[in-house]
Order: sequence, then C-alpha cells, then structure tokens
Amino acid sequence: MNVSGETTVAAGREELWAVLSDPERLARALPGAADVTVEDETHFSAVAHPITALGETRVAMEFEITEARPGEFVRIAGSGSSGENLIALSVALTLASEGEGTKASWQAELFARGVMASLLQRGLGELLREQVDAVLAAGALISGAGHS
Amino acid sequence: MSTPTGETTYYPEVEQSERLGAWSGKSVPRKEDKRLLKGQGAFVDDLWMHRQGHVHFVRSPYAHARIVSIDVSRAEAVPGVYATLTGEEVGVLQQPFFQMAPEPAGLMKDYCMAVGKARYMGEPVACVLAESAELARDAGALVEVVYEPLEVVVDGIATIEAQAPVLHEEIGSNVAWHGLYDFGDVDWALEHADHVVRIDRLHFHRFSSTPLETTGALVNWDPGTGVVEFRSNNQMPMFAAMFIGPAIGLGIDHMQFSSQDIGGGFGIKITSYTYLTALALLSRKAGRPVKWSESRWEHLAASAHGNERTFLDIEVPVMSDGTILGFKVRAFDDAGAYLRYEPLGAVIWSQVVPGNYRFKHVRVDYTETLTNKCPVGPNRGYSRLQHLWLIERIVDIVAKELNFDRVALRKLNYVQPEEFPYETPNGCVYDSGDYPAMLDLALELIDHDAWRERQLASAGSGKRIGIGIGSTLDSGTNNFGQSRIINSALPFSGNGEAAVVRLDLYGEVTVTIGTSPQGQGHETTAAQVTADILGCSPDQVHVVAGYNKAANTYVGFSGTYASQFAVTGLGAVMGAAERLRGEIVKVGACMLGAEESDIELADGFVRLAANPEAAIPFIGIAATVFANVAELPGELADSVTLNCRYVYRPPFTVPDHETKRGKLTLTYASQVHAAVVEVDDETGQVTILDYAAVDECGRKVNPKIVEGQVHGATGHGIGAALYETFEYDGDGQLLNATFGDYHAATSLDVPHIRTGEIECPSPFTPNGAKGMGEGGGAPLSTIASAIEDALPVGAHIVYDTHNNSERVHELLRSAAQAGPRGVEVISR
Amino acid sequence: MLLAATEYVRPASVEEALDALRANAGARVLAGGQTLINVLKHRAASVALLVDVSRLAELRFIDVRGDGSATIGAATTYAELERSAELRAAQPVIGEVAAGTVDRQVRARGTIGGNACFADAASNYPPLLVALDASMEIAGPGGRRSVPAAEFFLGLYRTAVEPGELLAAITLPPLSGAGVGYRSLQIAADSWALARAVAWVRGSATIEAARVVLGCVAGTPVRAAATEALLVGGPASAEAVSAAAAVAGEGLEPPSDVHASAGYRREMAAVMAKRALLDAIGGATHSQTTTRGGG
Amino acid sequence: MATEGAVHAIDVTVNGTSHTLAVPARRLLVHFIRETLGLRGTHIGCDTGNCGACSVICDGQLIKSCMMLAVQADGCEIETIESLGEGMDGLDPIQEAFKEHHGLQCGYCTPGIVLNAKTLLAENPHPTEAEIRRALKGNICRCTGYVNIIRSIEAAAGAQGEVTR
Repeated sequence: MNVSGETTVAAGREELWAVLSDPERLARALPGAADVTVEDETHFSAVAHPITALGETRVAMEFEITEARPGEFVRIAGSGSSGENLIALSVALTLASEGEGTKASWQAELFARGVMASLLQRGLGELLREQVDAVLAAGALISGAGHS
Repeated sequence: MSTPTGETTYYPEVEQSERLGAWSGKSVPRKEDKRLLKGQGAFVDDLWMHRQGHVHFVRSPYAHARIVSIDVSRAEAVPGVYATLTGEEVGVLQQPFFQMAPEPAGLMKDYCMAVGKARYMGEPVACVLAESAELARDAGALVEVVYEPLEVVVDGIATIEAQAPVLHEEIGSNVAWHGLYDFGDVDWALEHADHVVRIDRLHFHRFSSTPLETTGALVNWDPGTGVVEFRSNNQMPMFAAMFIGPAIGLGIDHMQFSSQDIGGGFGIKITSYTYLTALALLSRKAGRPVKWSESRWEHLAASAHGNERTFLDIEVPVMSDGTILGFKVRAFDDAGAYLRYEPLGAVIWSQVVPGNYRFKHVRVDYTETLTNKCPVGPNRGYSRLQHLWLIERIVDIVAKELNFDRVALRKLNYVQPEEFPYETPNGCVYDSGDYPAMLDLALELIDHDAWRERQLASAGSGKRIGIGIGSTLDSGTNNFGQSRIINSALPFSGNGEAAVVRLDLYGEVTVTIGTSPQGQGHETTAAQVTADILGCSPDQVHVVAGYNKAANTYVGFSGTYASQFAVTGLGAVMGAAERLRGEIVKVGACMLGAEESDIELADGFVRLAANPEAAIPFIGIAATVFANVAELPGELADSVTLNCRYVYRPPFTVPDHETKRGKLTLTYASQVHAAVVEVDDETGQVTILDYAAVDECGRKVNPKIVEGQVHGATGHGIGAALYETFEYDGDGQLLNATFGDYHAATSLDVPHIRTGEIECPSPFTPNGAKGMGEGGGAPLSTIASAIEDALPVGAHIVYDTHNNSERVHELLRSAAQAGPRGVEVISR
Repeated sequence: MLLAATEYVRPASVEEALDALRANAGARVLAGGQTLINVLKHRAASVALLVDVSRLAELRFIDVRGDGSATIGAATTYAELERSAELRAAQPVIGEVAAGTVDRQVRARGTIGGNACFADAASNYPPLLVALDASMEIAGPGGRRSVPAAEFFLGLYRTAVEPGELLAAITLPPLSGAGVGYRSLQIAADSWALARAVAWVRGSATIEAARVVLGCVAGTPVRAAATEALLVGGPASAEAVSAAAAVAGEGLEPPSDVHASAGYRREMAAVMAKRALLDAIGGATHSQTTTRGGG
Repeated sequence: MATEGAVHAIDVTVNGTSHTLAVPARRLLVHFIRETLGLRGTHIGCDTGNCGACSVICDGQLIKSCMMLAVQADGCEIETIESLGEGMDGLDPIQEAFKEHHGLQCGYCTPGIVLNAKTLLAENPHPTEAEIRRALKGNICRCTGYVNIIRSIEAAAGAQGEVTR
C-alpha cells in the first residue's frame, strides 16, 4: 500500500538531513529500536519494538539508505520480519526549509506479507505514518535543534 | 409434469421399485442426530493415537518466490521436536502428482509442499512435528527460509499475456487448458437475429463454502506392515488415493482411509490429498502417528477456493418476439497456482450449456489459467453455477435492454414441461422438470405483484426496492467420461457407487456404503429405503456411520460429491437390499415349506402372505444360515450369503472428445428462486426483505433433509452474493484471511427462506429421485437480478457476482454519470 | 490457534495490579480478553505477563448520580452495561451500544475499558466517549489522573495510558437533555463498521452546542469541526443538519481495505454524520441503534 | 521461546465435577476442555472468536472458550454440551427440538448452538424470531442457513409450555 505524509519539525534542513542519511544516528531515531548494528555508511539493522495497546511487537529490520541528495532528499528502504510475517517498505523524504524549521514531505510504499496482510490492512498505513512522524521528531532532537 | 415417453431413446428403460413408500418419502428424524446433539460425534480433531506428534506447517508469505534455502536446525534443536520435513526432501521422496490436464499443462510438477518455488501465499514450504501443537508452532517460527521474491500475477486474464511471469516453467505458459465449445450455429443466429445484445464483461468472484470444521488428519505409516492409515475428513478418499498412491508408491491395499463425522465439506475437502501426502511422508520419517488440524487462516489461504471466472465479449442473438437463440462468449477460469481437480471444471459446466432455456446456438471459447493464488477445488455447484449465473445475467440484461417482462421472457425461453426428456445442443438429456410452474410458485411465495406496487410507492424514499429471479440447475450423477473431453487419454467413464446390505448373525440388518457424508443424513435415508425393501423399520437397520475403507465396500467413484447420493448411493443400497431380500425369501420359503411367491416380508418377519401367523423373525433366518446350516438343503446353503453387495451403474456411454457432445449427467434437479431486496440509496447497502426458493429434485426420500439442503445452499449463495469474497492485492496477498475479513453469513444475514414444492420424478433413476444438495447457485443470480432491478434508469449493469455496499453504491451513482453501461444493443 | 508462551497473574487489588505492571515492562492488562487473546493467538504482539483485572470489584461498577452523570468501572462488561436500568435512564446510549456489541458471548466478557484501551479505529466506544465528553480516570504509581476522552486516544492502538498505568474508570457528564445519535455503516447486517458517526446536540429550536465525532476514518476518533461550526447557532432542522453534515468528510484520509476504499469511507462518514445528527435533533436522548461493531 | 512458563493450579467445576489441575498460562480454555479433560463436544472453528463453535456456559453465561484462558476459569462453573440430556442417550427438550426440526446437518456447530439456545431460553423463555436471530449471531452455521435452527429454538420455547411470539 502507498502512504504519504507531511510534517514540520523544528530542525534545520541540513541538520535533519544529516541525521536521516546517517545510519548511526538514524537508527537512534527509530522508536524503541534495539540491537542496532551499523554495517557501513548506507546499511544498518535494528530490532524495532513498537509498543501499542496490543502489546509489544518485535520487528527485526534491515535498512538501506538507497538514495540521498544532500540537504534535500533521502530514500530509506527497509525489510524485515515479525514472527511468521514479512514487512518491506521504502520511504522517500523530501526536505524543505520552512522558517526556522524543516518541512518533510514523504511517500512510502509498504508491503506486509503473511496473515498480517489481512489482519492489519486497516492499520498498517496509519502505524507507518506514526512511525515516520516519530522518527522525524526524534531526528530533530538528535540533530541538536531542540524540541519541536 | 413430464411424461417420460420416449426416454428409451436416451437411456435404457429403468424399472422403478414398487416397494418404496412405507418409509421413503417421509421426514424420518435422522439417525445421526443423537450423537451430534450430545457432542458424541467423532470429528477428525477428536481422534488421537498413542505416541502421536502434532504438525505445524511453515508457509510462504510470498505469493511467488524462489526458495533459496531452508534451515530447520534451530527448530530441530528445540526439546520436544520430533522431526521436520522440507520441500527439498519432498522433491526426492515424492513423484509429482498425477495430472488430468493434457500437455503442456499436464507436465506440471505439483508436490505436497513447495519444491524450489512457492507459487501462492500460504503454500506450505516445510513442516514441524512436535510433542504438542503449541511446541510445533513455536518451533515452526524457528525454521529459517530464504526466499528470492519473483514477480506476481493475480489477474486471471492478464496472466496469459506474454510479459506475465510464468508459474510453472515446465509448462511454458500460464494456460492450463483451452478449448472451443461450439454447438449449433451461433454465427448464423447472430446474423439473422432481430437484435444482438453485447455485454462487455461479467465476473464471477472467488469464494468458498468454508466448512466450519477445517481440514485435518491423523496419519500413521505403519513401519511393520507398510500400511498407511489416513483418518481424515477428506470427502472423496478413492479420488485422493488416486493421487497419493502413485506419488509415494503406495498400492490401494496399503492405504487405509476412514472418517466418521465430517464437519461440512461442500467439495472443499476433496483436494486435501496434498496435505495427506505430506503427513504420510512426515509420519514415515518420524516413525510416529502425526496429527494436523488446520487453523482457519490456513484454511482460508491454502485449502481450496471456488473457481473464479470472467466472461468477455458476450453476444446474444434475440428475435423480436423475445426468443433468445443462444449466445457466444469468451470464458477465462482462474484455477490459481496448481491443478488439483482442474481442469475438470473446464468441461463440467457444459452439463448445463443452455441453462434452463431452449438456446440452440452456443459458442464458448474456454480458457483456464494459472495465477499466484490459492488453487481452486470443487465448491458447491462446482463449475456449473458460474455458467448458470452468466445465463441468468444474459436473460435479465436482454429483458431490460429490449423492454421485455423478465417473467414472460423466461417463460417464453424456458424448456417447456412437455419437452422432457429434453436434449441440449451438446447432447445432454434433461430428465424432467416444470420451470414455468416453479417460477409462478416462487413469485407467489414472495407476493410478487404486491412488491411491484410497493416498489413504485417507494420511489424517492431513499430506499430502493428490487425484485430478482434466478433459475438454475443442479446436475447430478456425473458421467466421468466427460473427462475425455478435456483429455482424450484419461481412462475414466461412467459412474457408480457400491453398497453392502447384510443380515447379521443375530438378525441385524447392516448397511455399509462407499460414501463419506458430511451432514447429508445418509444413515437415515439409506435406512429408509432398506426398511422399505426388507419390510422392517429403519430402527432395525444399522447403517454404519461414516466411511472406512477396510470395512465398507467401494468403487473408484466412491465418495460424497456432485449431488448424486440419492441416485448412486441409494441405487446401490436398493440393489443390495433387493438381493438380500431374495435370499431371505428363499431361506424363509424353505423353512416354511412354501413357495417363494407365497412369502412376504413385514415387521422384520418372513411370513406366509396367506397366513401371517406362520412367520419367522429375521434372527431365525440368520441363525439358521450362520449357525444351524445343516437344516438347510446343501444347494440352498451354498447359494446364500445374507451378505449382498451391489454396484449401481448409471447407463452412461463415453462422450465424444472431438464434438464435445455426450450425456454428461443423469439427472437435472432445478431451482427457481425469487427475492426482494432493499437498497439504501445513500450507502448502497443491500437488505433482503423476502426470499423464496422453489427447488425440484424428483421424488424425495426425506423431504426435511431435502429442505435443509435447500436452506443451506441458499445461505451459501446469499453469503457469496453480498458478503463472502476472496480478494488478493497486487502482491498476491489474501486480504480475507480470517472470519473477520471473510464474513461468513450469520443468522442476521440469511433471511427466512420460504420454500415451495414441485415434484417431477426422474424417469432415469431406480427411485425417481434426482440427486440434489449443491444447488445451482440460484441465489447468486437472484440477488444480482434484484439489485439490478433496484438501480435507477441508466445505471451500469450488475457485472459481478459479489456486490458489497461500495460496489452497489458505484452502480447507483453510475446512472448520473452517463458513462458506458457495459452493454449495447444492435438492432436490425 | 495457539498462543506463544506467556505469564499470568490475577492481582487482588488495583494496587497489586499496578505493582505487577511496574515490575515487568512486558506486562499488559488483561480484562475481557475478547481482543487481546485474538492478538496473542495470531502472535501479532507478545506479552510477557498478563495482569488479569477482570474480577476486580474496584474496576467493575456502575455508579449513576442524581444529576444523571455516571462513573463506570473500566472492567465493567458490555452485558452489565446492557442490563443496568439506572444507566439506561441516565445515559441510554451507553447500554444500547453495549447491547449491540458483537455478540452475546463477547458481551459476557468484553469490557468498556478494554474497548477504549484497545483503541482500534473501528472500536465502538471511542467516538462515543469523545462525543459525550467523558473523562478517563487513569490509575498509576503516582495515584490517579483524569484525562478528557478527546485527549485519551493518541493514535491507532495507542492511548494516554502509560506503561505501568491502567484505565480505572470512565465518567460521563449528565446529558442534561442533549440529544445523541449513533450511526454506523457495517459489513453485512451487523459486523465491523466501515464508517461511524456520533452526534451530541444541545438545544431545541436553535443548536446551542454540538459535538460530531467520526470513527473508522483515522487512527483516533475525529471531531468534525467544520460540521460543528456550521451547526452551532443554526436551526435544529433537518435541512440545516444535513447541510452541515455534508462537509463532515472533508480533509479526511481514511484507511482503505478490502471492504471499503478511502473515498467511500469519506463519503459514508458524512452520511453517517447526517443520520446521527437527525437522530440527535429528533430529540431522542439516545441513538437509533441500528449500529454495531468493534469490541 | 519453547518454555511453557510456570504452570498455575486451577480449581474448575466442569459439568458438576470439580477438577484441580495445573495449566500453563497460554493454554486456552477450549484446549483445556478438549485435550486436558477430553470433552470433545466443544469444537474449534475459526481462531478469531467469530464462529462460536467453542461456546460453553461459564457461571451461567454463554462464552467462547477460545477467547478465554484456562487460568481465567479458576473457580468457575463450566457447562459443556456433555452436560445436557440424561446419560449416554437422553436428549433434553432443546436437543429433542433440534432433532425433530432438522436443526443440524454436519453437527459441528451444533453443541455451541444448543448451549446458546439453552442460555437464551433461560433469559428469555419466549423469544421472537428477531430475538433468536440476534442471539445466534455469534454462532456460525455453514449447513442450515439457520432456518431450521430458528424453527428448533421456537419449538423448544413452545415446548416450555407457552406459545412463542
């Protein structure tokens, strides 16, 4: 499925981009990420533990920064598994300065495979939207621009 | 009412038994019910064996992927895990399953688990055997499978285009079968018709009757004897054996099948042989009995689905008086990823080429295709209901476009009562029926005229009323020779069923049959006809519950499918009971010192018709033959067994492969349904306000059981028409993998169903009965018809069998958009 | 289907429950279990410790006060809400929605607090609680705090209940003559909702105050602000509320699924809003509960 | 992962017999009834609490035993289909009505539906057809189209002495 969104965070465009294109810092921006391993300047893996009212979900993901244009664009691809299900996504973020802050517009393509494709078909898009917003908010903090 | 004069020009004279009547024809309460009501049924998940292990299947989350590697080491390391089995091993241990398709599709290599490649989401790639089911699932999560995803194709028509990914390299394309069915002269008809109605596209969706009990089995490969015991809920074991045996090198004598109570089948449990094969291999590897119970999501994603079919470029020649000459169409049937009963569906629809109508010219260019979806299997109304829905859509659309009254148009074109037995353009013979009378009765049951008035009165109220009609056929007792129409090399023809009726040591009458019932009440109806023939009460007849290959008799066709029990099953029971009766009379006459012609059987006694006091109870006959035999003359003692087997054989010949003509089925039960729906103008939500089902199935053995089958088939049709569908996304993921998203119709969804009675005995069967139970999918036609009737002028035609609120909402809106309506009329 | 290994404890008091939740980060509250146990069966999420509060009297009560306000313990079952005569008198819609929730088996065990905390977009109580301006009482290590329903639902499956806390009770202000309408469009006669609207309207001839809340269209219940703005100060007439409802779906990005596209959900949200509003100004202090789902 | 975790001792009375047994937390009540106690009349049909084949009576209320953990039944009184009718062969009036009116076919959903009818008639001795349909909503039957199930329940209600509707 395709999901898109737009968020403005109180962080400089260059600084935010620097976080999003740096596996080490990007991994730290993932909500509840653990066991982070940075392989090189474009690849890292992490176990995400998004916690909802449903309980804790363990998603082992491998990420790759597949495309990056300094200061303005980054495309992050991720794939991983949660139990008997697979998740694959590709998020393209375009950054534009907006006053002191940065407006991030993003489009994502999301695949869920396994029984989850049916079980979470109403929710996955919304969950991804929340995750991306959380990453951007955390990214803004990490970029040293204080809180949004 | 049809008079069966001249039926001998179609089939040899059938003598109908005069003994039936004391019990058959009556709604005798079912013998099965006590145990089922008390929770004493024995369903497959209720069975267990010493040392059994529990099985969990690891399934592909991809719809199409190469399997790079499978690592089971972590799973096998779990304490309590007995064994694992992977597709890689299966590729060595199993020969590909026998294929009924001719080459190239016949070259398909189908295994019990994915070998090298997974071709639909949910396909098993490995399985784990452990001491508990919980543990097996835990360990299953540790099986590491590396997949290389491949391009996915889910569209049943696009899949045969050049750029589509090929599922089975050995076939070289995604075409499973193609053939032209051309009867009469449709080109001449289109040329000479006053009007030609052209319909762009009609789509029959994927669904399943989803039995409430999922598939399961307890399988034990006995290392000592080499006999493999399959305790399962497979509903056609002899068919399953035909696939399992050659695949893993087992003779029929080394396969023991049994089932007692089966929690619904509807055809979906015919193709479970793939799982039975995997379980047999796992049992041999582990040296243990293995038990598997399918979860609901596994059942929905990876058991079997009903056939999905798309009809393109439909052209219908119509005369100005309303006579419909026939039609031509291109049909694409989507078989899913493998052919496990297919391509039989590619011929079975032709049992009902003209539906209930006198169409003379029909051309169907039929293609069956392969896609990355769950393989299809026979589902209630199998392959005929798709075609019958097409025909009913054609009739309604012709009526609407050419301003004919739908009722009058049907009556004009129906096969008329006096025309039975009626030969169709492809040589099938409709045995009997009275469709106009059934239609009148159905309309009377819903009070058609009153609803027409309310329909007018409701204009502008925001609630639109629609009235629908559906006329269909339930062809029963297949001639398996029709398989030669799709593959001339197939060695099947005719049909039959076997039964044994015996008088046991203490005078008990015991019946065994080759069928494997799933709720159709065979124990009861078999007891009714046996009681009639032996002059006793059904309570004195013990019909052995369920199927057991070692104890029951069988033939290659044995099983419960294709609306045929009342003809083949009871035909066999009647034949065997008659033979037993003959022996009882012989022995009784000897013991009473009378002529056989002086003997009558009544109340469980053999007695002199002239002097009922001179009587011997059945036990006296049995005790003499089995334990006091010296009192009988030797030649008599040698000639009776009191253990009588009979095989009923319908009078079929082999259909012609070239012309695709032949007698494909023996009986034609018919259905005419009528419904009133209310459509919410703002939401598109459909509510059924009234529903009537008039089903005709010849002479009824047990009217209550017949009515129950009508209710059930109607419930399935209504569920499919409005709520139940299997939809895949472009990635081949099933979006209805639970009963939440696959909305099985509830008590609030299925309305009260009025039923009407018309009886047209079949001249071709020994008891005048026609098989029934599958129904012809009349509700699918009826609901589509009713929704279309509710739509505003100028709306698009109802083009799909499945019409949820959003689709109906689109149809409602289409009227205002003045876009294409999916139909055009060319008049001369 | 079979659950993954987990642990279970049945505390004797809310205090003990909070201790258990604090002691184990992987702990989750188990009330009726009519959703959570399904989630565990599908192994969609893992729970290390189930803290069963379903029997705690402290969480299972219905307290209706003279002014028509009511406080309901979070572990009160749908069946109890359905049966409560006082509630029917003071806050009829609560019991009517309960009476229509899923089926009688689920109603025997499912709880209003569980429904709220699960916070599924199709759950039937969240939009109602927002429309009624309920306040949600959350118990935590530091005692209890109250959160307005409008601020309780943070996102799909996420609420203001923090780790280590639990929802204790729900307090409903008096209806004081306000009309309430509750409408859902469902799959089949009575299954999951595809679109849902709840309308709360005060004022007879003229609408003095209105809350219109939509369900099934986002991760949380959504106030139809534009509709509310058009309503307030306007006549309580069918024409006026219909016109106001027409804009209810604007700007929404509802989910798409196999049952309904985003566009259809958006359009149906407006239709349900209109019907809920008509019910509400019909003066009925309760909904026409042709409306079910969630749970 | 493969650990069962601690087992919990539970006291549960099933069909009048009290059992004190240890169960792992993850054990569903339906598996406890079927596997541990060997009462196979309670069935499993869907895994998601939609079908009601696993319905049993818990402290007088109809519940789905696949939506409850065995540990949660501690101290509860459970009635399963095996509790109805005298001895091995006796049918109670509701069961008789189902037999008389052909209210079952394959029989898989039947135990849950009979228990549903039992609790319904206890709460509402004279339900209308609409009330019966609403009560049955949580029990899916794939064979009967519900028509004869409703007839059977109406007849059972009638047999209780007064007319239905």
